[in-house]
Amino acid sequence: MVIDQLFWLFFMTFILLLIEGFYCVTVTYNLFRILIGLEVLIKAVTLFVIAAGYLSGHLALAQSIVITIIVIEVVVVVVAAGIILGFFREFDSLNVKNARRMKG
Amino acid sequence: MMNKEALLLAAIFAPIFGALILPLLGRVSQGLRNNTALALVALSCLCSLSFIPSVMGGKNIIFSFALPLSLSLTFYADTLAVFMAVVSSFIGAIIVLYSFDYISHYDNQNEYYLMVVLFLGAMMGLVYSANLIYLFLFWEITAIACWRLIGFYRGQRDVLKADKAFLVTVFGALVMLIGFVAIFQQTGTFNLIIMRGQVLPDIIVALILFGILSKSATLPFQTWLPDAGVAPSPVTALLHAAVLVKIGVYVFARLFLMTFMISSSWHATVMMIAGASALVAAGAALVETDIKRLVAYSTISQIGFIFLGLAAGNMVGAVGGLLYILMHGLAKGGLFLCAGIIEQNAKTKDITRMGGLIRTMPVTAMAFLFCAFSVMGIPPLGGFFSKFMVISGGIKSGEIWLTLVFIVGAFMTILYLFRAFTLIFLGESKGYPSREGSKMMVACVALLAILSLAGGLLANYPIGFLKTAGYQMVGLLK
Amino acid sequence: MMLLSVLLILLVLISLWAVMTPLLLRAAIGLAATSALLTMIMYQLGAPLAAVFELSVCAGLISVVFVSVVSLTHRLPLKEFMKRRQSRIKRFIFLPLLLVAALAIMLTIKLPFQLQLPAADKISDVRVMLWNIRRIDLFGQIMALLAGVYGVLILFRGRKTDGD
Amino acid sequence: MTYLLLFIPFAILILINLFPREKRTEPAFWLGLAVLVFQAGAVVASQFGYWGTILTSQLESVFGFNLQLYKMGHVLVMASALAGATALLVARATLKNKRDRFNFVGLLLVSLIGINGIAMVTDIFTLYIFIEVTALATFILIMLNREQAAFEGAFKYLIMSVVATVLMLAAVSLFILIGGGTSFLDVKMAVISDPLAYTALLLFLCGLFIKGGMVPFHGWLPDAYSSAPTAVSVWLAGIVTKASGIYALIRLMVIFGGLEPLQNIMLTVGAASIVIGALAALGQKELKRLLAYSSISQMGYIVIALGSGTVLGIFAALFHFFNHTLFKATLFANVAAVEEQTGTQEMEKLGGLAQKMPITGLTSAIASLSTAGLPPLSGFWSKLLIIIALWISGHYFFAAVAVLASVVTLAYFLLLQRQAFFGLVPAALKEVREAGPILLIPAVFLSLLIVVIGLVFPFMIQMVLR
Amino acid sequence: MILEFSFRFDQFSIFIASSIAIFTLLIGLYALIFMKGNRASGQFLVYFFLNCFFAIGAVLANNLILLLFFWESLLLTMFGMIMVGGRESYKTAIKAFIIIGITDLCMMVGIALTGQLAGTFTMSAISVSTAGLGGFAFIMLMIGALAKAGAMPFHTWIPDAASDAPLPFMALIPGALEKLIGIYFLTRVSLELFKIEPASWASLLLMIVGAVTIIFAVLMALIQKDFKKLLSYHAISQVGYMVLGIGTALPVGIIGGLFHMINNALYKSCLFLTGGAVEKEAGTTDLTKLGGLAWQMPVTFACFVVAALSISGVPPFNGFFSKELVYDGALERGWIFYAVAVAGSFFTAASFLKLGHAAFLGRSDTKSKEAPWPMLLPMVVIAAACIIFGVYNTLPIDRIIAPILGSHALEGHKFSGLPANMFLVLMTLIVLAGAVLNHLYGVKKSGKAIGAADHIHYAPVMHSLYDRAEKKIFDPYEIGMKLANVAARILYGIDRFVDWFYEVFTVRIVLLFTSLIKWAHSGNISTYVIWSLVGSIAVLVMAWR
Repeated sequence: MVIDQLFWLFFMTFILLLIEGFYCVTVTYNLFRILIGLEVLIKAVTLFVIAAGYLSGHLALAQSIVITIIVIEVVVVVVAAGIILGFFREFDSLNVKNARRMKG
Repeated sequence: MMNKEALLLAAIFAPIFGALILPLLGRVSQGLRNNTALALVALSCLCSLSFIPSVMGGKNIIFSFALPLSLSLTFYADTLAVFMAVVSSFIGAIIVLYSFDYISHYDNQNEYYLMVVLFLGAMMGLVYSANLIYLFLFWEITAIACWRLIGFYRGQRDVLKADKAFLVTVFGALVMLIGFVAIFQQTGTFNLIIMRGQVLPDIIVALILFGILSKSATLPFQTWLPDAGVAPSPVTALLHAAVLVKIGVYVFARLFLMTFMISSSWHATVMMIAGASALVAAGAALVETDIKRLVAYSTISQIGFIFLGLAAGNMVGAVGGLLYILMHGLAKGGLFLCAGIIEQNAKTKDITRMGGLIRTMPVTAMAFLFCAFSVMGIPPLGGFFSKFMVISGGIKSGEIWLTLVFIVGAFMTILYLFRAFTLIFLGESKGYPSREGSKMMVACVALLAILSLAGGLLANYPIGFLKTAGYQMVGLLK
Repeated sequence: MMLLSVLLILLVLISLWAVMTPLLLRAAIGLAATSALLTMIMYQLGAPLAAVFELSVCAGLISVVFVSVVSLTHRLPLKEFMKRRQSRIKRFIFLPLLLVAALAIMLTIKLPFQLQLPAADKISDVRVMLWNIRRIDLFGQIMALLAGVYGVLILFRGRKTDGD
Repeated sequence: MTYLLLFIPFAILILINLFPREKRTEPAFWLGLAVLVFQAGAVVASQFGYWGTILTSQLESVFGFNLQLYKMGHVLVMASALAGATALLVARATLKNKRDRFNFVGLLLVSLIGINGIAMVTDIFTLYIFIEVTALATFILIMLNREQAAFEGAFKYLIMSVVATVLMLAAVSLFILIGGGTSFLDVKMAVISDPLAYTALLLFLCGLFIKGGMVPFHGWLPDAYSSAPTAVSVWLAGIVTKASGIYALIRLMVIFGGLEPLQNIMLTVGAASIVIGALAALGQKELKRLLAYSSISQMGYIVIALGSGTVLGIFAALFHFFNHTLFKATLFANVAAVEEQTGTQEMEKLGGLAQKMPITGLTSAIASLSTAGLPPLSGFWSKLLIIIALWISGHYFFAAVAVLASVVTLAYFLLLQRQAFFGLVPAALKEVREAGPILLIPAVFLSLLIVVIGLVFPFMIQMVLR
Repeated sequence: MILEFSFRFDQFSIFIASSIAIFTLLIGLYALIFMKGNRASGQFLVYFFLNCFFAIGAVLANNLILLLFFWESLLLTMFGMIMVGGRESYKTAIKAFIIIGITDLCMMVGIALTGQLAGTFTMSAISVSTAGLGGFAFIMLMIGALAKAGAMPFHTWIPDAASDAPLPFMALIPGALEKLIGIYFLTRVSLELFKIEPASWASLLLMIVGAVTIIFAVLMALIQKDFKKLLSYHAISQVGYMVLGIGTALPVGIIGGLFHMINNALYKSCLFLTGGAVEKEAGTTDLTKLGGLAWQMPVTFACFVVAALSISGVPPFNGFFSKELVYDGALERGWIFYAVAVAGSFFTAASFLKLGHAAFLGRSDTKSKEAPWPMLLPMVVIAAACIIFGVYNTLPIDRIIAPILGSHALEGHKFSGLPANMFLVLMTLIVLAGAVLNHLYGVKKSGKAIGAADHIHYAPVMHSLYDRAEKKIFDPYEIGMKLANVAARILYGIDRFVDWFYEVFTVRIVLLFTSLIKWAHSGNISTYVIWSLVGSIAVLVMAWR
């Protein structure tokens, strides 16, 4: 019984963090804050992987997966930061409007 | 004697693959390219002609190469196929001959000859193929060739019209493809020889009819044909008169007369559609002032007659419909080529601004008149027999009122052809100094007129040949 | 069990704060705090290696990158900043309400289906798992890093200095 | 065989960077090309079974990767080789900056490794990793020449791919929770037994849909394709989106094809992307954006074929997958040629280029007609098989949608031909000449391939079906 | 099954064929001279003799299709001959072609229908009832025959041709040949193919058409001022008698009709030939300019008198005897038909008196010598034939026409010789006297020969009718052309609507969707993310449902 309760606890946190992440990405006007949102999402997923590993007893597998995820997502976020710098260099502002020019 | 299969393959693939080398020859010398183009088409015509004796004797030639998923490549030369092959390749040859002079002073001629010969090769392939998918394959190749040919002058309007024609025909063809796939699901094969005598449910017939009507420019889809008048006139002759629109009619005959049995209610519906199309097109022809559009509308109207014959469901109608294809091909081809000469010399397409050309272009005038008589169905010319048989077929099928609609159509045919003849040739000339077309073009036109006349006098041979095709028909309610 | 739930609640609150703070610098710091908290949770769940990795990479490297990006991009002028503040408050106010609503819903409904868990894994040591069984992942990581190197090379270099 | 596909590009990648700074772009290009040619050769050779088993066994022990190349993988590897070669040639012709060209080769090799990885993966997490690697390499490729629009396109692609990652990893974690492992076998066991795992599979599918650019998830695709430099668009459109999104879908549908609801999802998403992709393409003003929407529509065909749930459907999807690479690469190569000669890709400014650039005109005509599925070319056969598969499996409505949408496909390609190639030459483009040989070789080779496959296909079926 | 090339040589068809041949020979001789000046005379003569070939072919054919083949070929030769007439004659040529072309198409339907009803196309084997569909077929065939014969509704091209076409054409075709073939076919249809009974609606219809043709055509003829136009109207009205005769379906009427056919061919062609001679010598056929030719062209005048008397039905000549038989038949079927027929002959007599008086008597202000002998020879021969057929009328009736009906139909009594019914003869004499009186009254009233019929012309009611007729209001061809153009415009409207549907409607719908989708791609990243989330939820819901 305890496993179900524990799973439900982790699942709730995961869902809440997801909502935070997605809300931040979609609502913000600032490009940097989008990055923050993305980072929150990644943290949520990492948490959930570890929780799954813990609950199902496959902790070793979960840990190795988390390590790989962290490495890859770091690179992604660094590239994203680079892009934001590129935007800044072009428009001197981090406003999301600059990223809406391609329509149709 | 070279075995028949090799000849059959030569008839089909010689023009198709030969066409690809024409542009290269074109770079070497124009004459060489023109003659090779003519030779290719003539070759396929001769091959088809050589099949006539054996086919008349009942031995149909078949070539098949087994492939999985029932996509086996099968070509089958029976009476109907040989007849269509001979008609279209013969008229095609004349048109290629005609276009030597017509196209000589325009640019991108290489593409023109490539597409014309490819078109005729695809027509041969379509006529002989006994596998639905290959039939569709060649059907679409003709659509591509048409697209390039209609857009020959590359003007903004021409290309728009070419695209329109391409889209309408491809749309119809795709609906037909759904029909073919449905047949595949029902019978498990695409091979027509195996499926002979199967009964088709109404849905499939409707789908295939959709495609046929779009290709043969009947009422719901007829507007692309007059619009294709922007093409050079040998192309419109090839397209409208002799070959392209006949594809739809041929497939109707091949599927619903030779292979499948369809419920008799379809006969009445097809005749109704054909009747409406004949009337509307005849009306439009009576009002039209552009010479090519006028003759195109007349083609749509005559196609209605062919459908009347084929959908009549009896021997007289079917043989009449097929004979109509031959006679109409010759006569309408002649009319279009005359239109070409007139347009090239009178520098205008608008018949209201022409006049009195008979004095300067007597031979073309006579040819135009003879071909017009043949289209109207005046006796000494071939059109009479086909029109009579089509109408007696219509009456025999019991649809008296529908046949009367066609008679009104025939009345209007006489009216608009004479209106055209008078506005162009008679009356006083409106100051356009027009001299006779070049020797070759006039010869072609005269040849077609004489052939129409010969068609009338020697009508017994084609009718006899078609009667053998008639006996093999499955779809006829005897 | 009790400690774990407290940590999880803290994690959600900190990340909420990180998302909603007006100042970008504070957001970056908030993010570092969340990853620290995550490390503690992982440690609690008995996944030390992952925890250490998370701490060093996420809390460390990413925070550094974020802070440097914030510093590189100059702040909005005050007037602009105040105007933007109002509009952001108006937009972000729904987030906490949404969270509370989601929490309420999830508390009420139970897990619709019974959870059958598989047999525990034989290999308990991460090192063995990572190096022997999941060797392809390492290769993937190397490739990702290589791509990252190219990315940095291209993105962070100065104005288009002409190549060699 | 499997390891070579990974290690050779890796080795070359390292080798390239060893060259001294000045003399490295030229050899890099040739070495890159060599890798791709080797790859293509390897696939063709393996078709005829020359690829001895000896070679693979030693490497097996050394590295212990559990990789396995199925028949499907061959298609992907071959397609990536072709698309890669075209991209390299186009890049050599269009990218002026030497440094950019060098980086292009490097990044191309990285994403090539990613794609080869996807082709051979047997574990769902490894699949995620390789998808992520290719995505990473592609983000940077898009921003190669640091144009302003490129930033926006890459940024959108990045965000969407992170969203996809989140979905995929949530699914992976659930698989670990239920199945205990991430290999396809465990996943298969879990999904069959447990509904939670079934939901996880759906999440994973959504992730792949985002990566593949299917309709509700396709927002990023037109911006990414049109903003990237044309050489990158060739690679992106040719293989990356398809490999990371569609190929994985094919792998999953091979395993889970039987499930009825999955088929429905595939059919609806496929049909939606066909129709909306085609209609959107009809209204476009620029060439690349039009081709982007056309890619969405064509990938919709592949997905709808998967929805039929029959082996013929899978085969048709794979065949269309391969054909699509051919036409898309040719079309983008043509766009590159046009852009290089006329300097613009707005269709209004173009016209009658077939007169000035006959070869480009011809190849673009062949590719367009083949995409629209007109018979003599290969596109027809794949569309035909898709329709037959759909019709026989009973999905009449979807088969009809697939067929009739190809009329809209033809419509927008005719629009392209009319605006760019088929009309009369406007004054501004009088001095346009034919594109350079480097640009023409890929276009001609690929269109030749289209025509040959079109003619040879019926005879080829036996060999492939086996 | 479809077409056997079979001919039939029975009494009737041989007779018609031989008369065609004789007429073509005579008028051909005449034409050689007449057309010498015309530049297209060679072309004209080709058509002329080709026409004879086709006519004989049509008459001898035993298969309905073969008959139709030759029948419609006549169209071509007729069209050719009228075209040769002059620069402006193409309008009439086309008018004639269209009228007869359309009626031939009706005939084609009729033949197809009869063939289908009877099961075979060989005429000798066909016998179909006029009930229902058969009736429709009969009407169609009747239309074909009447049009060829030139009866009322389809006659309007003949007066125009009179002025435009070369005269030998008028002499041969409307004058003789058409009547022969048209009535031949009408008899075949009504007697052999359909065997109409006297009481049936078909015979009533025929009689009405005959009567109408007689009266209206002759009224129009009365007021004509041109020699050839007047003759052409008379050609139309004479057909009325034949149709009336055959329409009675009584042996006496039929014999009368057929006999009248031959007589008409004789005197009508002779009149045309005299007209030709006048035109050649006097240079014009306008009656107001002509006068006093009797003494300058005695032979022509003599032939004209013989022919005029026989057409008016004056006793010793052939016209009288055939009209008597027709009167007998008409009276038996209904007095109204008889009254119309008699009135017809009254006006015929009046108009010929006017013509003779204006053209030949009175002062001659033009100097014209006699026509050359080759033109005179045919006139004299035909005039002689008129007299012989009149006086010794047993020869034509007993030996040629009677066998056509076969002995049973004749119920024994003989028709040749003097007319049996004296009352009819009396009435005819009274009518002729009346015509002479009217002529004298007309000439005295108007003072000149040409005005002989003016008092009828400008009578209150008649005046407005005549004006409208002159302006071709009642001409079915004009009405038909207007109708066709209106119908064409409507049909063209349909065609344009279908075109609009493609060019504008579908294109706009599609572009509407396209712009909708393009608007949806707003470009900002949050919309795309929201789409993806909504999409995934949708996928989950769809899978779970």
